[in-house]
Amino acid sequence: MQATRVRPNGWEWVSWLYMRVSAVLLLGLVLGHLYIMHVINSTDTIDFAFVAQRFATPFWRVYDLLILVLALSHGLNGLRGIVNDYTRPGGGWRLVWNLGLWTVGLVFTLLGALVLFSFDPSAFARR
Amino acid sequence: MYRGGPGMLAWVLHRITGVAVLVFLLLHIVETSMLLYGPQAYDHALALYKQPWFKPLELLLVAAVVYHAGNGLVVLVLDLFPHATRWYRTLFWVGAAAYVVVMVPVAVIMLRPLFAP
Amino acid sequence: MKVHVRIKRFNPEKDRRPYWADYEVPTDPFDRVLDVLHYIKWNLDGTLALRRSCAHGICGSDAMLINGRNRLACKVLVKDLGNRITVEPLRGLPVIKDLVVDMEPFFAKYRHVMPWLVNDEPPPARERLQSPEERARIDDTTKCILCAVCTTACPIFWGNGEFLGPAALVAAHRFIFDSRDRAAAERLALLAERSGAFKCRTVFNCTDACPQGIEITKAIQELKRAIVLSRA
Amino acid sequence: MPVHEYDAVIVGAGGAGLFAALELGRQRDLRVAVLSKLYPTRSHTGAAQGGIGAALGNEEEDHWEWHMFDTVKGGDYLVDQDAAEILAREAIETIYDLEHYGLPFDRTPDGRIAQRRFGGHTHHFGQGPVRRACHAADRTGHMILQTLYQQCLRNNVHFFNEFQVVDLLLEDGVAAGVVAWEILTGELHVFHSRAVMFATGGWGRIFKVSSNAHTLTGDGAAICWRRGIPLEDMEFYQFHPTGIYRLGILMSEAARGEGAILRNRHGERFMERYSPNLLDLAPRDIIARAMITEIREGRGIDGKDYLHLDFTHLPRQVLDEKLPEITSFARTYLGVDPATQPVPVQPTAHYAMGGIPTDVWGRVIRDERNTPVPGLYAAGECACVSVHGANRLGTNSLVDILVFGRRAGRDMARYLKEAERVPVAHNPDSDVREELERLRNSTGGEKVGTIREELAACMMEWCGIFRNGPDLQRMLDKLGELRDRYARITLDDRGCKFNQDLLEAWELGCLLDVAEATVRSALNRTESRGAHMREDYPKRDDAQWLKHTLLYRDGRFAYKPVTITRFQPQERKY
Ligand SMILES: Cc1cc2nc3c(=O)[nH]c(=O)nc-3n(C[C@H](O)[C@H](O)[C@H](O)COP(=O)(O)OP(=O)(O)OC[C@H]3O[C@@H](n4cnc5c(N)ncnc54)[C@H](O)[C@@H]3O)c2cc1C
Ligand code: HEM
Ligand code: SF4
Ligand code: F3S
Ligand code: FES
Repeated sequence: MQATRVRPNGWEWVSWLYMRVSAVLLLGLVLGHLYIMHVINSTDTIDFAFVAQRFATPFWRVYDLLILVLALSHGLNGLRGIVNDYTRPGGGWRLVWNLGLWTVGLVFTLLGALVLFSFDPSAFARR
Repeated sequence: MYRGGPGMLAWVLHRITGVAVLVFLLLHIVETSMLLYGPQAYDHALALYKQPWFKPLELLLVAAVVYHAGNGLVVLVLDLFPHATRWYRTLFWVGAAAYVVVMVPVAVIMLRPLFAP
Repeated sequence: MKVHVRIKRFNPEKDRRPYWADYEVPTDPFDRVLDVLHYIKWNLDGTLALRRSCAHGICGSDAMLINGRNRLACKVLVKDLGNRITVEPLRGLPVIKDLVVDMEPFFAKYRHVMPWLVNDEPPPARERLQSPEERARIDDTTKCILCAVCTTACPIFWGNGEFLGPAALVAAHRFIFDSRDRAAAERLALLAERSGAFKCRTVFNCTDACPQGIEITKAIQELKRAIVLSRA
Repeated sequence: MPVHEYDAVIVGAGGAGLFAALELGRQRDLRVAVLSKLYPTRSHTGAAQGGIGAALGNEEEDHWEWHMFDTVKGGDYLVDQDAAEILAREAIETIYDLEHYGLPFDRTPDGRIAQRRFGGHTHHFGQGPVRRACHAADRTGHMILQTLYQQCLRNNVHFFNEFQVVDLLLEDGVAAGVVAWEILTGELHVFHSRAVMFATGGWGRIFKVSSNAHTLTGDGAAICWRRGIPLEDMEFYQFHPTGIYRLGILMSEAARGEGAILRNRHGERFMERYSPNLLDLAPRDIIARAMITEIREGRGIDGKDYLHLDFTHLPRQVLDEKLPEITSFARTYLGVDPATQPVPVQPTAHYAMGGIPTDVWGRVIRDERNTPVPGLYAAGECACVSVHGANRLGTNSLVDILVFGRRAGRDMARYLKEAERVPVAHNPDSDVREELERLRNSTGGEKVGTIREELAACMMEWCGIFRNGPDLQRMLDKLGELRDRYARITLDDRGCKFNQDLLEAWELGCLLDVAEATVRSALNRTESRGAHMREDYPKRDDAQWLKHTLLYRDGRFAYKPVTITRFQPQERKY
């Protein structure tokens, strides 16, 4: 009556650890972001010009890129965990969800990166 | 209903806020990508945020992120120090108190424009 | 003192779905809920089915959902519940009849973590030595009576029957941290799987409900840490 | 009707059954099934608290001869001394075996198994208490049960959980299997095997106040009795001195081993008057009688029928670390904190010294000439070897279940090397099927619960700690009445699945049988010895009664001499 041995799938701890590491980094980044954008400033004062000025220094571009990558990966990995909690392993739903999450992750990372790298306020300056 | 303790409440909220913030993050990326279409497109998108009814939602977003971050911190403490599980109720109540201390001023600051003449 | 008891009943031979049945039972405040159920069973309705044996909280037979929490019916007194008592079968395991659930999935998870001491070195003529400190390391997790209160109180388990669940993790802990055992690495590998220790989201329902007072979440955290340290 | 083929079938998954199963399972080539009406980890062995006796000498000088002497004297010289010698000697290697299997014993500072004092265990043949009880806090039985179950899982033992064994198959006097009722489905299964072992535990539920589980209904003993096997020494039933008042939940002797004291309403340590040497650690029969005497003479607390067990002078640390379980019982069930308040206690029905007669290899014997029944074994509380004689010492039951459970396993393995498979009769389950159908469909209006309660209350009253001829006769008449009513029960549940109503009705039949064996044997033995106290015959009578009782179902008695090797009977004083 011994339990059948399953070959251990060794990646769950990496995912777990990643959630912690990204969380620590996000903690500073996100709270800083919120503080600046929503408390010191507010959506009332934010507009194209504000953003253009902000992105003039590479620091903020890197800052936002980090948030983008970390928050997306952290959030989507978190959601993957949630999906795994409510779907059966090997089942169709889990596969669909996982594909969906990966797609969303890739598309949005690319989209965000595209904005951050190719945004050039001067292109719209004299229009 | 299962009458869980504070740990269950904390977990449910953490999960909900995590997903909610993720959904907002996706929206945020779409809206920011309007930058590529120039000032009009971007400012048009942002106009949504400038509606008065959006203020409470914005606060909700901040509240969610702050909660998620705060509870995430508690989770990190529990992960780093298994022994801390013994005082998880205390951690929970301390966290709740800290949350109130942070969120009350933030709420005041964020909602002030609504009531400004 | 009269109490009002609601029990979620289900007889697979008659009922298509579970239903609530109500009973009025004369009690003493120091009666156990088990006594109340026995009163119903022996005086009002002999068809009521529930598991029980020792009647004092050491065999782990009569775990059930009482007033919204998992408990042993023999370990909670009427005086601590007031005069309305609601009793349901455990969550997350298939109901067989009334308060009796199928325990097989639960024990299968227990068996999965190799819950036995592994040490194939030839034993000494007398006992293997173990210091009181080494013994203390596993004291808490050796107390488990396999009542399933913890596993069926865990929302992760409700959502996902694949999750090994706190009880199996407690069993693994008991051996992994036993100074005489030699199979820790193998067990840790089992727990590192997707349905293993990392599924635990520190919800604490298990620890709150464990009738043996085992610090289950602490044990699980120690396991997660051991897995990460053994890999990283 | 499903039929299963096994080499050995073990009925009961307590310490005795599991150790035997483990011994067989380790043979790899044998197919072993353990049938248990409970999940194995629910067995009542898990309730044992205090400890398991073995002369390891880890804490102070000790010798197996001393242990043997205590066992013999504790049993009021009715103990078979060849068996007691095996018990005391093999206890030591059995404990080491268990330790190697993983049992988490408490430890001494130098890493050895820790030991504590227990009632009736002495050094130098009665000089004073000795530390002999190996323990794991006050969860010793729990740890034994878990460890053995775990090793059985590892070693190829097949478990049939929630299978109630209801009949034994004997073909021409040879064991051929059992009939079991799968509780989940209500179906009867036949287990055809070359060897059968009963390890079904005790029957404390024949008494009203009892430390025993609801499921301890004497099934194994009753089944064997019905199949023509006699029951041995059934008059000897032990009452444990310290059960929680009214509930019967045990406050282990470990409590007194760690220093707790019994007091009467005047706060007096009354055991000073009954056992000046061992005081609160005298054997159980003596203390239980002392307590009843105190109560009868009006010195119960508030003049009522209970006394106090006083822990208040003990450091809180002792309670928390050495006696956590019983401390929590007092808190949970009485709302009493033993560190500050005494715990109300009264004697509680605890342990059956008698049972299915066996030899020292666990082989069931059918008569006074020790004729074994081929292939049939028994061990544990349901069996009578006899190592407990007229009164069991604390910690000796765990030793008994392990030593003789293990031996039975070993002897079965030996037996199975040669034994042939005996074919079973055509419809092996017809007897029980008929009996169960009768119970299911009977319509006389009597309730099982009521009959059981009356049985337990009357047994407590008339066949309890103090007994006398007229009361026992009254009890016998009562049993007749209860049996009549039992024939007229009506069940609420006539279904198949998990029909506990029917199950309890069948168990009541077993209770009535073992109660009857107890009362008949008690009425028969006109002397007082150990736990059997006849007020009308208050003296031990070695001339007439230094012998074991064998009682057959048809009412016939036979007697077996007591084996005496080292220790001649003496007056028993502590
Ligand atoms: C509260 C308490 C404390 C104790 N403390 C101590 C102590 O400190 N030291 C000590 O030495 N002794 C102690 N004892 C006594 C000792 O624990 C028991 O005598 C011993 O455990 C009996 O073990 P067993 O294997 O014979 O049976 P049990 O452990 O009672 O097991 C019986 C098994 O038989 C099964 N069974 C019964 N009927 C059937 C059936 N019809 N069909 C199928 N299966 C069946 C049950 O499911 C169970 O698995 C204590 C007893 C009690 C009640
Ligand atoms: C601000 C800093 C943040 C911290 C400190 C933080 C912390 C954590 C931690 C520790 C976990 C793991 C919880 C567990 O395993 O029990 C987690 C889960 C999660 N986080 Fe974050 N997080 C942060 C930001 C974010 C952001 C910005 C998002 C959204 C994009 C997010 C979405 C999620 C999701 C969806 C989960 C999964 C929740 C679950 O499984 O229940 N988090 N977070
Ligand atoms: S850990 Fe506690 S709740 Fe869980 S099975 Fe063991 S005793 Fe029961
Ligand atoms: S309730 Fe479940 S999530 Fe973890 S802390 Fe307990 S196992
Ligand atoms: S009946 Fe044994 S734990 Fe409740």
